[in-house]
Formats: sequence, C-alpha cells, structure tokens
Amino acid sequence: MTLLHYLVLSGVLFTIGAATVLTRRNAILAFMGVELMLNSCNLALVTFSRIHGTLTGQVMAFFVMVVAAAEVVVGLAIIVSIYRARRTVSVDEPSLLKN
Amino acid sequence: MTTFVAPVIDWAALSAILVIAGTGIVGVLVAAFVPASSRRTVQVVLALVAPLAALAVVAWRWSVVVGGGESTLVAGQLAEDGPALAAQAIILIFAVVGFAVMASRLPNGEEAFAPQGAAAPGSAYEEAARRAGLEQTEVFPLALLSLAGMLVFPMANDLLVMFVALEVLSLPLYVLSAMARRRRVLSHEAALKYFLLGAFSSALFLFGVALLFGFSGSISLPDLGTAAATTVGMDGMAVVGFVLVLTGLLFKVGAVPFHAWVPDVYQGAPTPVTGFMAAATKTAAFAAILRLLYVAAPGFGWDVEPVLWAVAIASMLLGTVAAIVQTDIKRTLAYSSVAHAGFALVAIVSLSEQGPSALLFYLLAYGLATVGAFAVVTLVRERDADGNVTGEATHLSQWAGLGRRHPVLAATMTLFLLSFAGIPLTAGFVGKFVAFVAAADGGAWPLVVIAVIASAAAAFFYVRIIVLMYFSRPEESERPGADAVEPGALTRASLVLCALGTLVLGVWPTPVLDLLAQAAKFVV
Amino acid sequence: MIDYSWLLVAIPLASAALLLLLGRRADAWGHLLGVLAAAGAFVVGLLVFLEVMGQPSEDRIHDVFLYSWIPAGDLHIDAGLRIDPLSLTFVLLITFVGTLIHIYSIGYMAHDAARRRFFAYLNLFVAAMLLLVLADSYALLFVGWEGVGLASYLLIGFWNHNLEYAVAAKKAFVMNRVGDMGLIIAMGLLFAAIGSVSFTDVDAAVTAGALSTAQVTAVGLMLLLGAVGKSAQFPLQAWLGDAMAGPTPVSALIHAATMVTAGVYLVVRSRLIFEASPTAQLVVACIGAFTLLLGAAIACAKDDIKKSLAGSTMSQIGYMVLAAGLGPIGYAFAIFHLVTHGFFKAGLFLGAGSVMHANGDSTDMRTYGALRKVMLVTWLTFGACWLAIMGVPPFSGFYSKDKIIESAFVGEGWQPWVFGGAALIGAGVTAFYMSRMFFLTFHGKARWVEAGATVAPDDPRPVRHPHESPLVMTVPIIVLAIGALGLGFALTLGNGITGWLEPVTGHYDHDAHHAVLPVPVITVTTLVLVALGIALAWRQYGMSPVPLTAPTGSALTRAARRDFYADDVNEGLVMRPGQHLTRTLVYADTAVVDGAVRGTASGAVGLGQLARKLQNGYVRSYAAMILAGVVLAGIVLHLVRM
Amino acid sequence: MTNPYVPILVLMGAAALLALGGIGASAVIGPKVYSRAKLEAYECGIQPTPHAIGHGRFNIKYYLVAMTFIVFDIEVVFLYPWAVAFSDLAVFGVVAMLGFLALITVPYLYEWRRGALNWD
Repeated sequence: MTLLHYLVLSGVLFTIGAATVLTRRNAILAFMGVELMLNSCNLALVTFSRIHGTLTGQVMAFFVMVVAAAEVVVGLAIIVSIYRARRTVSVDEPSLLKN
Repeated sequence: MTTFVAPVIDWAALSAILVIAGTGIVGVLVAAFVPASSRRTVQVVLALVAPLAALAVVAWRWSVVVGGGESTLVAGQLAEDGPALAAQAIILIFAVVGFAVMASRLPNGEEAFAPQGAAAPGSAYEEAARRAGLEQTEVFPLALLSLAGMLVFPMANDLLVMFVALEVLSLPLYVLSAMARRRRVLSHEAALKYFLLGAFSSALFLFGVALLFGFSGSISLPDLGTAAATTVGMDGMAVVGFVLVLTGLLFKVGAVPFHAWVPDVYQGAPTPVTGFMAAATKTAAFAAILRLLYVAAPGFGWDVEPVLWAVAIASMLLGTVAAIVQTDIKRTLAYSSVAHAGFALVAIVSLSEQGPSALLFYLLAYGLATVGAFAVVTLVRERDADGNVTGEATHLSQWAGLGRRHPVLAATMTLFLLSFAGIPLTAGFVGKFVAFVAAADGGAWPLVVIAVIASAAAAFFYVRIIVLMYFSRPEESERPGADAVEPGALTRASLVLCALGTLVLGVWPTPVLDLLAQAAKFVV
Repeated sequence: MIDYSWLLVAIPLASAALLLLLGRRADAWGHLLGVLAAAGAFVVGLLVFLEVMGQPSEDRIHDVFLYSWIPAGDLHIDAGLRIDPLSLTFVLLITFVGTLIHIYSIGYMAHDAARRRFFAYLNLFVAAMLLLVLADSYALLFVGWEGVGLASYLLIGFWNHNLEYAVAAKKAFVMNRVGDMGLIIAMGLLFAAIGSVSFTDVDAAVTAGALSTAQVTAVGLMLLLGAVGKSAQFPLQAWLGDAMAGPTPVSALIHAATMVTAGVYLVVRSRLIFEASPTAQLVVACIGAFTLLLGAAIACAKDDIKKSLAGSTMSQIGYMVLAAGLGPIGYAFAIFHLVTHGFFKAGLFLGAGSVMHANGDSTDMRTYGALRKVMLVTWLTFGACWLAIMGVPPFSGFYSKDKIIESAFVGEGWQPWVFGGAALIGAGVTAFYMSRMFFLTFHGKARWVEAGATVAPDDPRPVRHPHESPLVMTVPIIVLAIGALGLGFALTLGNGITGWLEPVTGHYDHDAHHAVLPVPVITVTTLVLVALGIALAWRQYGMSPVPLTAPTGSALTRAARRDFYADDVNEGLVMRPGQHLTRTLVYADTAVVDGAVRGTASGAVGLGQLARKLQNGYVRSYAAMILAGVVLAGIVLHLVRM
Repeated sequence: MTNPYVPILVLMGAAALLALGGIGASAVIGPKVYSRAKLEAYECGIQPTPHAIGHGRFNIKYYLVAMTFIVFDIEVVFLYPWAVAFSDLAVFGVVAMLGFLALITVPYLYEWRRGALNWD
C-alpha cells in the first residue's frame, strides 16, 4: 500500500460525498455528504503532507476539522429550525424560491 | 526537529481586523450581560462605531503602505498592500451603510429581524416573543464577525487563511439569512439553500487547496506561482486544483454557473442583510480572486483567460436575460447582481495593469447602488385591510405609481437603477467605463463588445422599473396594495450616503480613481 | 468672464436641484426662482458673448478646461466647455427664448398644483441643453444629450395621470434611445480609432487624415442616426407629434429653441467628419430634403393645432438638415434659419397655447374660427410669426429660408435640381398649411358658441368662452413676434451672422459658386409659390365654411393624418420589441407565458425562460450546476494547456 | 529485534479478553431477573415508547446540547498538538493558547447567561 492509495481513497470518498449531495433529498444526508467531502480533503492533505515531508497539511487538517465542526453546528441549527416549522427536512420540499 | 521560532506579528497591520473581530466578541458578551432594555442600543452603537473606527485605521495604514510600505505579515500568511487596503476600505464603507439599514426600524417600531430566531414560524412561542417585544440583537455581533472574515479575505496570502476567512464570513451570513421577520418560511429556505450550497462549494474549494498543496508542497500564493513555473509534470493536479479553488471564490461572487443560489437567497434573506451581503461579500470575494489571479496565476503561465471569459460572458448574458422575466424586485436585483459579477470580471479578465483599480472602483459603484436599492425595498410595504403596514411589497406590479406618491424615494431608487444601468453621470457609468477600458487595454476587445451589448440590454430592465414607478398606475389585482413608509433616521442617512456617493463618483470620480490607481501593486 | 462660463450650466442646474429638494416648501416662490435662473443664465451668456465679440475673429474659439472626468490609463475624458461663436449662438437662443417661455409658463401653469416641479424640470432641461451645446467633447455632449432626453421625458409626461400622455412620453424615450445608440456607437468608433472623443482631437485627426474613408463614413452615419433621433427626422420622426401631449410651453421649448435643434447642432459641430465623407454628407442632405416634404404633408393634414405645428417643425428642421448637408455653403444658413425659427416657432407655439387656453384646452382647429375679434394680441403676434415662417419679406424667415433654397440650387448633376426643387415645393406647402392654420383659427365663421348664448339643442358646436390671455403670457409672445419680424434683417446686416459663425463653419466664398438658376428667379418663384399657397388656403378655409368633422379626404390625406403610418411601422420595428422588454413582461407570468406560446416573445424572453427553468429551486440541481461548471472549466483549461 | 508495536498488540489482546470474558461470565453465571426499573433509561437518554415526549420527537434541548458539545469538543483539538510541542513553543505557545481559551470562554459565557445550559 503506497501513499498513492490514500490519494485514490480520498478521491473516492470525495466523489461519494459529492454524489450524496447531488442525489439525497434529505438535508441531513446531503449535509453528511458535504462532511464526507471535507474529510476526504483532510485525508488528502495529510497524505500530501507526508509526501512532501512537511507539517503544513496536517496543520490544515486541524483547521478544517474545526471549521467543519462550526459548519455542522450552524447547519444543524438551520435544519432543525426548518424541521420544526415544516415537519420535513427534504431539500426539495421547501421549494418556494425558484425561477 | 527544527527549533520553533515564534512568528513576528505586526499588530498594527492587523488592527482593522482586530477592531472588528474584537467588537464582534464584545457584542456577544453584550448579548450575554447587558440587560434587555438597553441591549439593542449598545449593539447598534457598537456595530456602527466599529466599522467607522476600522475605516480610520485603514486610512492610517494606507498612508503607511502606499509609497512602498507593502509587506507580508505573520510569516507570509497575510499581505498588506494597496489592493488589500482598498478592498477593506470599500467593504467597511458598505458595512457602515449596510449596518445602518439593518439597525433601522419602521415607523411602527418593527425591525427587519425575527423577534426570536429559534422560534418556529407561526408558533405560539413566536407570537408571544413578538408581543413581548423581544429582539434578536445577536444579528449585530454576527454581522460584525462576518465582516471580520471579509476583511481578512483581501489580505489572505495563503490558501489556509483564505479558507478560514471564507468560512468566517459565510457562517454568520447563513444564520442571518434565516432571520427575516416576515416570510420566515422563505427565509429559512434561503438559509438552507445558501448553507448547503455554500458548504458544498467550500468543500470543492478545500479539495482544490489539497490538490494545489500536493502539487507544490506549499499553500502560500507566491510559492504556488513559483512552483507552478518550475515544477514539471503533475499538470492535471494543478489544473484541477486551480479550477476548484477558483470555483469556491466565483461561487461567492455569484458568477454563472455558480450563481444558482443568488436569486433564491437574495429573495429569501432579510432585505437589509441581502443589501449588505450583496455588496460586501462580492467585494471581499473579488478581492481574493484578484490576489489569486495576480499573485499565483501569472506564475502558472496558464491561460486562465478562456475560463474567465466564459464565466464573464455567461454571467452577463444569463443575469440580464433572467432579470428581464422576473416579477419580484428582489429577484430582479439578484439577477442583476449576477450580471454585475460578469461586468466586474471583465475588468480583470486580461490581467491588465489597470485591472485591480478598475475592478475595485466598479465594486464600489455597484455596492453603493446595491445597498441603497435594497434599502428602498425595505421601505415599500404592503398594507393589510386595516391599513397596517405588513411585509415588503416585492412584486413589481406593486411598485406601479410609486413615483407619483413618493417622488423623492422613487427618484432615489431611479438614481440607483440608472447607476446599475451605467447611465453617464452616475458611478455605474464610470465603473463600466474603466472596467471596459482595462479589458480593452489587455486586448480583450471582443469581450468588451459583448459587455457593451449586454449592458445596453440590461439597461432595459432597469428602465422598466423606472417606467413602472413613474408611468404606470397600480393594477387591480389580488395582491394587497402597497405604499412606502417613512424611512427611519438611520436608513435615511444610509440612503443619502449611497445616493451622494453614486452621484459624486459619477460626476467627479477622479480623486477616487487616482487613489485606487496608487493601490494597484500587489506585494509578492 | 469666459472662465466663468460653467455658470451657464450651473445656475439652472442648481435651481432645479433646489426646487426638487425643497419640495412643497418652495411652492410659493418656486416659479420665480425658475425664471430667475433662466434669466441669470441669459445674462451670463450675454456677458460671455460680449467678451468674445471684443476679440478678433480668429481668437474666438476657447476651450475651458473644467476638470479631469474619467482618467483611465491612456484613455481619459476631460470635462470642459467649448466657447465659440457656434455654441454662443445656441446659448443666447436657448437662454433668451427659454427665459420667455419660463415667464409664459407662470401664467400657463398658474392653476397646476405641481407648478414648482414643472419649473424644476424646465430648468433641468435648459441646463442639459446648455451642457449639450457647450460640451467640448462627444462624451460630455452625450451627457447633455441624455439629460435633454430625460428632461423631455419628464416634461412630456408631466401630466402623467393621463395614460395617453404617459405612453407618448415613453415613445419619445424609446425612439430617442435608438438615436442615442447611434451616438454611442459613433463614440465607440472614434475611441477605437483615435483614442479620444474631444472635438479638438477628433477634428485634428480628421484633418490629418488619420481615419480611413470607411471609418469616417461609419462615424458620420452613426452621428447622423443620433441627430435624426433627436431632431425627429425621417425615419425616427414619429415621436414628435405624440410629444405634443406635454404642456404647451414644453412643446415650445422642445420644438423651437432646444431639443430638436440638437441634431442640427451635432451635424454642424461635426462638419469636418461629414466633409471627409461625401457619402454621409449626401445622406444628410437627402434626409433633410425628404423630411421637409414629409413634415409639410403631415402638417397639412392635421386638425390638431399642436400636431400640425409639430409637422411644421419637422419640416423646418428638414430645411436646416438639408442646409447642413449641403456642405460649407449651408452651415451658416442652417444655423441662421435655426435662430429665426427659434423665435417664430416659439411664438407660434405660445400663440397656440394662448388659443388653447382661451378655448378650454381644446386643440381641434375645426372648433375654432373667427377668434381674431376676441384675441387681438394673439392674432397679431401669431400673424407676424405666420408671415415669418412662410418667408414673406421682410419677416425674418425670408432671409434665412431663402438663403437655404438658393444654396440648395448650387452644385452639379442631379443634386441641385432635386434638393432645390424639394426646398422650393416645401416653401409653397409651408405657406399652405400655415395659412390653413391661421385662417382656421382666426378667420372664417366661429365654429363655437359663446357661453351664455342661446343654443339650439341639436347644435353640434361646442360652448366656449374665448378670451385674451393675461399679460404674463402675451408679453413673451409679443417679444417673440418682434423677433420674428426683425431678427432676420438685423442678423444679415453687414454679413452679421455668417461672418460671426465663420471661425466655426469655415470660410465660404459665395461669389465663386453659382446656382443652376439665377438667384432672382429662385426668389421670385419662391414668393409666387408662397402666394399660391396662401391663396389656396384662403379659398378653402378662409372664405368657404369649414365642417366640424374632417371629410374623409383622399388616400394621401388619410395617410398624412396618420403620420404616413409611421406609428404602425415603428410599432412593429421599435415599440413591440421594446415593450416586450419593458412593459408587458412586468405583469405576471401569464403574460409572459402567453407571449411565449404565441411565439411573439423575442429571443431574450425565450432565453430568460430557459434561465428560469434552470432555476428550479432544487438544491441538488444547483449543486449539479456548480459541479458541471467545474468540470467544464477543467476541460477548457486542459484544452488550453495542450 | 521484534517490532516495537508487538507489546501494544498483546495489550490489546489482553484487554479484549478481559472485556469479553467479563460479559460472557456474567451471562453464564449471573441471575436473570427483569423489572420495570431495570428497563428504564439509565441516568440519561430519553423515555422510550409508549410515552414519548413531544409526539415522538426529541426535545430541542438535546440538539442544543449536542451542538454545544460539538463546538467545544472539537475546538479543543488544538490543545493536542499544543501539548505535544509545549516545551518548544515556550511562552509564545502559552500566551497564544490562553488567548484561544479566552475566546472559547466567550460563547460559553453567552450560553450560560442566555440559559442554554439550563435543562428546564
């Protein structure tokens, strides 16, 4: 198993995450897709960090985690708020804004 | 293991950011400890004073920096140079006028934000909160924190700082978008869309960062440029990485095809927030694009021009044609903002020397008119059967005949619309002129021709609104009648500032253009 | 004083701003301030004029630098004023006639609640027009050009509670836009070719031959398009008649002294460009000759006194454009006719306003008749202007128009015959329609009933109480009538106006070129035709009874009544698409959908619909759009790299 | 020279054995008496059906706590690298981390004052 495999894994995870965002109607699941994308980025960052022999990538990974956490909180707050108002978290359902 | 050397931090250079971020944090404490009766006053004062103070600081830094004082800060992560300071100044100006609109109340004491953000729309709890006169004063610290992110953005000299700034400016805006007092369901939907798409695009941005890091072994923009010029192979990674990073930024400016959130969010978000975010976010993101293109891209030696051309053309055309068929004033303005993202891109598409100053001037002109136009939107309200003022009258047909009933307000709106349309003697005209000249200078003649045609077509739908205000009579329709309310003192001040700025920059732009021309040099 | 010439624009502008900003607080004295501002501008103009007069004729061109407007790299635009005999002639005309119209409006608008706002717009109009003629570059001229358009839009639509008037205002706006496009494109071409749009640079470049013939022709034709739009020449003439919807002083201001003359000004100002391109110059002359006949025909057919006058304006401007298109021989005469026309046409309009005022705002000439007995002053002054416009000596129109007709006969080949013939016929027709108007209004039998008189129940005649207008209205008309009487003679004294304009229009040796016919023959023929026209009109409208409703008339008459179907043509070519982009689309989606279904919606709407479909409200498709964008961008970059 | 990770492997094996052994042993030899009290949620968590609170939905408080937890828990991630490099970072590190902790305290104070930490 070489470092390249990690990169491939990261790419696969990123694709799965993006596919989740594109296909899931449930806001929470779509959001989980985004989180998966962020974490695949972390994996790539750490791997590249290893390849280049620097710590930059790992440091970035820490920041990404923290930012992702903040994003989770804001996202969940919005989703919960919508759920309480509409009893659904489908991203298709609330389509009043369009055209 | 190398020994750790503490980075030298030039606090003076960071002071504008610190003032804003610090005030935001103080604002959180105010929300926690100041009694409810005086909380709002304190918050409003803080939110208005802080940008002014920061503006003064930026002016001071300007005097230090222009004339050769450019430098990189904190181990090269931030850059303090002319474009960065100019962008910060412009963002702070938008913050002053934008916050003033946010803080304003209607004559009946109603403010723009929900009494209790957490309360479900239409619930008994919300009704109780409304009766109790609760106010969600957290909007001001949130706006300040977002502003802090925007101020970091133009200075960001490496991709990590850029990413963090991107998130810091976005997260509070997601929340603010959900806070509209009326039409809360729309507001929620706007926030959800903005959030999901924003998170999605920042994930794309981050993956781009990872790829660029993998390609060059560094995340600092100047290093990236150098590495790209020297590294052989791995082109694919660099190309994809660069495109992804650019995507994240173009998303924020709302350029086609990354624009889809713009109309929905601009329509759903509370109007004062829309005005502020349309003007300030766009400026901040464009400032970041500037640095990315002017510092990193030349080293790449790639032709990023075709991509920028395509995006600019698509934005101008789609923004214009879509705006023509809209029936909602906020959506119309949103699509016009998409078109304006295209026009602004024209200025830097050929990476000419005048590009940055032209772009910044364009953004200043556009932003003043935007904040002003959305401020006018907050004032045109529906009335219920009893004549009480209710929600904003955003359907275009409700604006018919406004000019006859409220000549001054309609004239102000007309001024902003004319500026959008780029009619001479308004800031918008000068902005378009310098932007197009900058593009033509770089040899992008065909693009300039397209831009001129697009701006002529765009003028139609601005004129359409003007015609509607002055020459149509209100139609019989099922929609409630609409009328404008008296602006509060703060909104009035904001409108006067925006209108004056639009006029003065149209009639006598020379001083500002000269200032910006001094600011065109990036530190590497 | 020349250094202070910016006051010319600043005074009325400041007054307009003050009147608009103060709002109702200024209602009591707003109109007086408006008059003072116009008069102040006239005084400044006079002082500048006297100073320039005191200078030797070769030093009479001044460029007053104001400030650097848009510095953008190598291309920069300065704001400056051009003070020379041409611009000063316009300044004096605009401010003098403008002031009289302001005074007249005090009386005319006395009962209008929004009189202050009206004066603000009038001042704005004067300021914009002054900026237009004083600008030292096409860019600044364009600012004034747009300002005039905007102000006229506001003034024509002043009574916008009347939907028809509002539509007329919009029509004027849209048609003017078409012309403006020409001006913009001309500026773009100049910018691209020489990097400057200041008159000095452009003239220098054209003289030096820096532009190819094709370029000059293109610029010339585009400038002409602008001029045609503003001056209501064929094919953009249709808005003028509808623009009569505005208050009558506005019609006077727009038609006589200001807006419509802008096109003539533009052509004369750009004379070097037109001289460098014979093609463009020929087109100018052709348009002028055609419009002078077209306008005259329309004027003959209209029963509405103001619309008939509008046709006459079109026709008279046609004379000026024709003169300007003749080349160096005609410039000075074009301006000369413009000045005298400014006086007598303003007099005619204000007289018409006075008549309308007396007849309960009715504009239908068929309900007038025999008014000379009750409106003596108006009759006399209108009569003076009538004689002037027909070119009866010694009234001012004779001096200016006769010169144009003579000049039209100078040249070689078919041109002198065609242009001269058109000008000659035009003179006869002018005499006919003006006499028709004069006799219909003031002579013949009264086709109205004095209020209070006993009337048979089946009498179709309207009840009126005609009366002479107040002094504040008649005095300006009298002044204008005096101008119509003596100005032409005064300005020809000692080669007056042609010599004065020479630094701008260039020297032309009139003795070196001869008309294809002897001058006395032309003059006599003209006068005979004029006499014929008057006689014909007298026979038909002065002596015989006139029916209250117009007879069906010949096909030609009917066509002329409908402005030769210009509306229908414009409707299809300009208004329909314009409306699609403006009004119809505003109202609800149904209209749009219907429009799309019927297939009449323009391409923009279709594209807009497509954009709407893309914007389906689903987050997932938005995300897909973003991703697709990324992929496309990546592919493009890869392709570029390869 | 064996792999240095072998002892860890051994330790993990022992731990697993102990844990599984304990559960297995209690399953085999323990008494099996069930009562209502034993089936109830223990110490924390929510009441199961049929008496679900709020029509079968979680109380909003759980979300609040969860969000608070996420923020504070994750922010602390910076403490780990800091602890590792503590001695190298010296005074700079201490000051920086104190500043960071002070900032973290601000939202805590906010939550506390606005009552987000009160269960009822």
